[in-house]
Amino acid sequence: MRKKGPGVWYLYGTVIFFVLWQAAAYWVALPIIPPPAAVMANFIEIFVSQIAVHGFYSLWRILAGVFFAVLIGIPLGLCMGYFSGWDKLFSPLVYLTYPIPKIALLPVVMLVFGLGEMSKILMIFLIIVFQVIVAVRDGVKSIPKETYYPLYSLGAGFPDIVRDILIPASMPKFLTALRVAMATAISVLFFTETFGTQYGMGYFIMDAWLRVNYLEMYSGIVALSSIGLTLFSTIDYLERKLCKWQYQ
Amino acid sequence: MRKKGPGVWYLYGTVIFFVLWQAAAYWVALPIIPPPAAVMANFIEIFVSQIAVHGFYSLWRILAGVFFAVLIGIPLGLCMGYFSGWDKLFSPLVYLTYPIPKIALLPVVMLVFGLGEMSKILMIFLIIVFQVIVAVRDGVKSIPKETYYPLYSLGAGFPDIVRDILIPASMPKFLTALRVAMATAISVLFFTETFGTQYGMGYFIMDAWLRVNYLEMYSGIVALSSIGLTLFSTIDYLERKLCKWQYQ
Amino acid sequence: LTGCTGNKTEDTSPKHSQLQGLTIGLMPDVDSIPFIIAQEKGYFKEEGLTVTLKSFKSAMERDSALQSGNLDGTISDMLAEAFAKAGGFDTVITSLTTGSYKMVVNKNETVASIKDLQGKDVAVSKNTVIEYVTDKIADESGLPANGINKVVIPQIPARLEMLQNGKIAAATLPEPLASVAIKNGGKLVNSSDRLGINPGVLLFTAKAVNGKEQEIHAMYRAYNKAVDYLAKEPLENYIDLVIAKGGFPQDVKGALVLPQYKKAVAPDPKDIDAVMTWLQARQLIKNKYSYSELVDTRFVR
Amino acid sequence: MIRIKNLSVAYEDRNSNNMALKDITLELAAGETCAIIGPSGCGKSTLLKVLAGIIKKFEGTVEINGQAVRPQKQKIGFIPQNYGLLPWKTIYENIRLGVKIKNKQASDNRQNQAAMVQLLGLDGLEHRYPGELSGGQQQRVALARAFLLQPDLLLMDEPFSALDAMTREEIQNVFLQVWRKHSVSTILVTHHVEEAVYLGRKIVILSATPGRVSKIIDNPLFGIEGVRNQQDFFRLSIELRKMIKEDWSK
Amino acid sequence: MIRIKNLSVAYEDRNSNNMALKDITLELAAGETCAIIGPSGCGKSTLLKVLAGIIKKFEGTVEINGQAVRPQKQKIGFIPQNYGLLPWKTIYENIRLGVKIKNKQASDNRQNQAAMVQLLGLDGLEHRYPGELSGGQQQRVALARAFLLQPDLLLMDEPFSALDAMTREEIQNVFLQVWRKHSVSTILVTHHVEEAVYLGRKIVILSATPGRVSKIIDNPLFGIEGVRNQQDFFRLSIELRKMIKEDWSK
Ligand SMILES: Nc1ncnc2c1ncn2[C@@H]1O[C@H](COP(=O)(O)OP(=O)(O)OP(=O)(O)O)[C@@H](O)[C@H]1O
Ligand SMILES: Nc1ncnc2c1ncn2[C@@H]1O[C@H](COP(=O)(O)OP(=O)(O)OP(=O)(O)O)[C@@H](O)[C@H]1O
Ligand SMILES: [Mg+2]
Ligand SMILES: [Mg+2]
Repeated sequence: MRKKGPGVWYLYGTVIFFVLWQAAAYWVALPIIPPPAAVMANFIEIFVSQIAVHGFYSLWRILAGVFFAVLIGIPLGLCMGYFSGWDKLFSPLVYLTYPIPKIALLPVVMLVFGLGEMSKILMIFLIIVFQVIVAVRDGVKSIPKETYYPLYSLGAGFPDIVRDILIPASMPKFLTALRVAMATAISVLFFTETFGTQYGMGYFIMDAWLRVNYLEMYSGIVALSSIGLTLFSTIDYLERKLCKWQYQ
Repeated sequence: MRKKGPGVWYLYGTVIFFVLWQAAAYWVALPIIPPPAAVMANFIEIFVSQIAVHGFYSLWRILAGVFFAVLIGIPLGLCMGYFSGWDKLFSPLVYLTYPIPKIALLPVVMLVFGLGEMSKILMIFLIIVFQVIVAVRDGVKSIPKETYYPLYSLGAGFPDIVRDILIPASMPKFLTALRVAMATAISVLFFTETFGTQYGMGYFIMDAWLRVNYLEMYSGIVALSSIGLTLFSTIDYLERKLCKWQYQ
Repeated sequence: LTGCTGNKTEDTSPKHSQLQGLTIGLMPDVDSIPFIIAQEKGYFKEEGLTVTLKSFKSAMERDSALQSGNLDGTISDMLAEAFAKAGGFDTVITSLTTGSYKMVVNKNETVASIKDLQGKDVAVSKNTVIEYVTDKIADESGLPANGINKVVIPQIPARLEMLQNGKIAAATLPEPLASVAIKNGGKLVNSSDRLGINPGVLLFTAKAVNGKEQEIHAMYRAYNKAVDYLAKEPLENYIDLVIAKGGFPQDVKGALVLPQYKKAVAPDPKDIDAVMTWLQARQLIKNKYSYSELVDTRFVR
Repeated sequence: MIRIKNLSVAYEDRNSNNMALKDITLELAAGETCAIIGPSGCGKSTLLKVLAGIIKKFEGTVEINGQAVRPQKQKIGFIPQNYGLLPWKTIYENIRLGVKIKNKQASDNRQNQAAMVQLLGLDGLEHRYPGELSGGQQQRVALARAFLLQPDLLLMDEPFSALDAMTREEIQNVFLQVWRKHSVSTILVTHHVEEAVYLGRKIVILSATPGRVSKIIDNPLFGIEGVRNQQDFFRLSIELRKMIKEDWSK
Repeated sequence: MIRIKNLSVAYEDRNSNNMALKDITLELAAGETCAIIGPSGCGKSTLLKVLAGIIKKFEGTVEINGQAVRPQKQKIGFIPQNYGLLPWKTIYENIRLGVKIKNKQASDNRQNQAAMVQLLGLDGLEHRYPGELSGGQQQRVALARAFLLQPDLLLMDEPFSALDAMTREEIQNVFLQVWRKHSVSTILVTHHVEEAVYLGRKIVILSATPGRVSKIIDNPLFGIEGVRNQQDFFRLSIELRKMIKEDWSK
């Protein structure tokens, strides 16, 4: 199945990405899409001096936000998927709050948590927690009911069912949700990191944009893409580890 | 399973939603969170004159964006899930482009597609298409391989496999993705509907926010929540119809 | 993490130790320059004051920070003050700041006067100081109220791009991006400086005005020192600082023309009135606020 | 001691109510074995699911040792018709599942497990997942799980159906060993008349849908060593087969 | 005409390669039936999967009518051990699946289908989903699908294992009808010696893992009307059983 290691394919993907980008740059022929070579040169130039520290801040915020989203989202999603009462009670609530544009909550979040790290992490959390809840809930709901029979007949309690069925069975779906959540967290940085900080890829990209410095802006985007690629392939790796049984 | 119709539960959910909101408003005691009663009064007052038309514009853009995301995302996701070659080729590409903050593409989209409806729908499309691709792909990947055996032994072609296995088997996961995509589409209106238009809930909310008119802003949020609730319950309904076999 | 404070350590001399800190919000525009200078040249410290400058990328985030009590004061405009009042927030204008908004025509348009823009697309952001200035410019040249076709593009860099690529005829831009547009071939039509209108103001929360009177006085002393500095020093000497700290484009070096900075003064009642009239005519606020409701003249007159 | 009285079970369909079991009355002394024979679709699996506490909506009374079915309290070993293995657990973990959940503390039965794995011919497969086994091997894993649990009540739904004749005989004997050692009350569903005669002290014949008890036979040959090669065994099997034929063709 | 020559199949494990079939050589004339008997886990299902075109990685040659296995070209009816029903299709759709995919145009066989449903005792269940059937009913659905297809090659993996003795006999006769009418080449895996004798013109005995052909027996009793009640039938069955016992205990 993998004669060539995944690394090779990532290389192909990256090459295609750059080719498409070059084509777009060529076609648009405007500073708003600088050619990849120029961007990469700039990226390498400013990586150590600027991007590294911004990237570090963003990474920590993303991971913290995702961590809390998972911490809240998984138990809630599991319970909503398993107990139809929970689902009935919380689903309408989720359905009502999920579509609220999270930017509208910015004043409230600022009020309660100030302008510091907490607010940014909370914004990320608020954006992705619903995705995790819905995905885990739906994952649990799609477990065929026969799967539970052996545990029912053993008189297993809810903790047993969680450990032996709900978690492993919804793991693939949860990992999908995690992928989507991670990517969402990254792509909303531009609005979670623009207040009260001078660090973070979001800040860096918006700052470059307002400075009409498209080279730096695109360097920032390249950095984000790389963060994304790294996180995604980590999840792929996790999936192969945790869901071995699916990959025979 | 449903002695009380789902309607009752939605009512409960809505009530809880308002209670929580009232509590927050009471606790914060600032115009940043107006009390729900005031907002509902305002909502009713401006519904016909303002919100209805904004809501209509937004609904059409969301549906159009989701439609195109589904149109592209499902076939691509199905192929990526089924053919490991496609997956290897496109996954790195998706992993690289998914985390790009779509705001960075705003100038390009505006330049190429102008300020009209096309651009807004395209922005929505760009934000949600990746979610659909990843979810459908992962859905297909999690189909146990024995499921294919009867069709393989019948020498079924790819179209048969798509129709008889891939689509029905990944339908629940696709509907989850659709839920997440819809909610995302709604919650990013604030930034897809701010340019080149004076209609749409996104415009309405951002304008109200700018004017520090929190009453109207919250009326807008209530409208969005209702749109969200409607779309979500439509998907729930669809799920019960299309995935009947899961609900015995 | 703490705004533009630079890396100066806190002043602990006993004489000033009673002064509390001030937190002030900035935007990447020319109004903010005196604050950056005062901070970087140490004028605030000379007054024994610790000022934390928080920069924001969008007006809404800035307003939210002020409304949620995370800022004492901020660079803002008269419209924002009126909106805040109407929205139930207790904030006051304490002085004018010096800003500049320019209407720029794209280089391919043959526009001799503003009149030629009749029926053409002009990019603005709606219900903001940008639209206000645009209306004033149109008014002044005798164009009817709906003479130009206003296109809403709130993101300033996007507005700039659309202008430079000929997708719109003209755009109203704040400095420093107006300078970028002009440098790249755009033609200046008119500006707030030329019209003599100046809607930029410094806003404080009522809480800060009442609780930090000393501090605000000290801040204005430092502000005025910075204005002195800006008046006598050539631009080359501080442009790099402004670019670095103010979030200005590198491109403006050599192109940016700063407005004549004036020492802090209270706004002219006429100007306030003009803004109120404009807002009311467009039904953006219900009640017309009086000068004394909006402006607190206890710091500067 | 199992006492089933007037048990009726219906599956709620989208549009109709279809009766699976009707008026079942049955008693089984503690430590007894009972083989159930019935035509396909008559409700045998349904009956076992009721006893295993999986189906909770039924009419009539079902008691295990005088109590209603409560798997939390009773130790029930249930082998469903589709084996009930968890695809994400290795064979080793699947076999341990029962003891892990039931005997939380006493985890000293590794040896027992190794012995059971050996007896059922599963050695070398412990680290595979169920999807990597043949049908018969999966069935043996389910048997190992149930036997290892040493339950109070053992419910087996066609437990040897995927095994070849020789393996089947061996494992029937393994069952008898377990049964003798722990005197487990057992109900097993089978389609093999010989199996019923060999393993069932009682043999219950159900009639076609909806399942009713048609006949209950006390089997005199149960538990006799080497009975499988005796004439009596053949005779009883043939007799029983005739009985069934008559009964089901009605 | 099926020709298998030196077929070896191995499953790639995470860490080892485990051989499932080794050096199988087997020929089957067109229209012949062949019963395969082998101990659990010896590779019977693997062999059928190779013939059904599901396992494509093997050594040796496998030919159907002189061509390599290509389900696109050949009409293969395959009943997997776990029935292979699609849970999202109703029974009706599941039965139609084969003809729908194979005979795209000729969809005039509704009557055939109704008759088949009747013969297999599935009437009234058409609008249920597989999850709502008993094990035996599911197996009959799989049989109905394969029979309705009228395939050139019929591969059945323990096709009657979940059926009671009477239903089993009926359906074995249904199979013989279909076989006689369309003279389908058939390979069936079974654990029942009697079934092998009743349905297999050739009987192949495989040895334990990795599976090798141990013996191929030409069955003189195949196809004789009413053979099941004749002495010869019993004698051959017993003989065969002895043979198997000896063979597998080696
Ligand atoms: N996916 C797999 N991965 C690894 N090994 C496998 C896999 N599937 C089957 N095997 C092994 O291959 C051997 C043959 O399996 P197969 O299913 O063909 O046996 P079988 O003869 O059909 O047995 P049964 O009568 O129990 O169904 C077994 O030992 C089994 O453990
Ligand atoms: N989930 C369900 N919904 C509706 N009907 C069902 C369901 N499960 C089983 N039935 C029906 O109930 C009856 C009894 O089913 P059960 O599985 O108990 O049969 P069984 O005796 O075990 O048959 P077999 O020997 O074929 O396994 C059958 O007619 C079946 O169609
Ligand atoms: Mg059954
Ligand atoms: Mg098999």
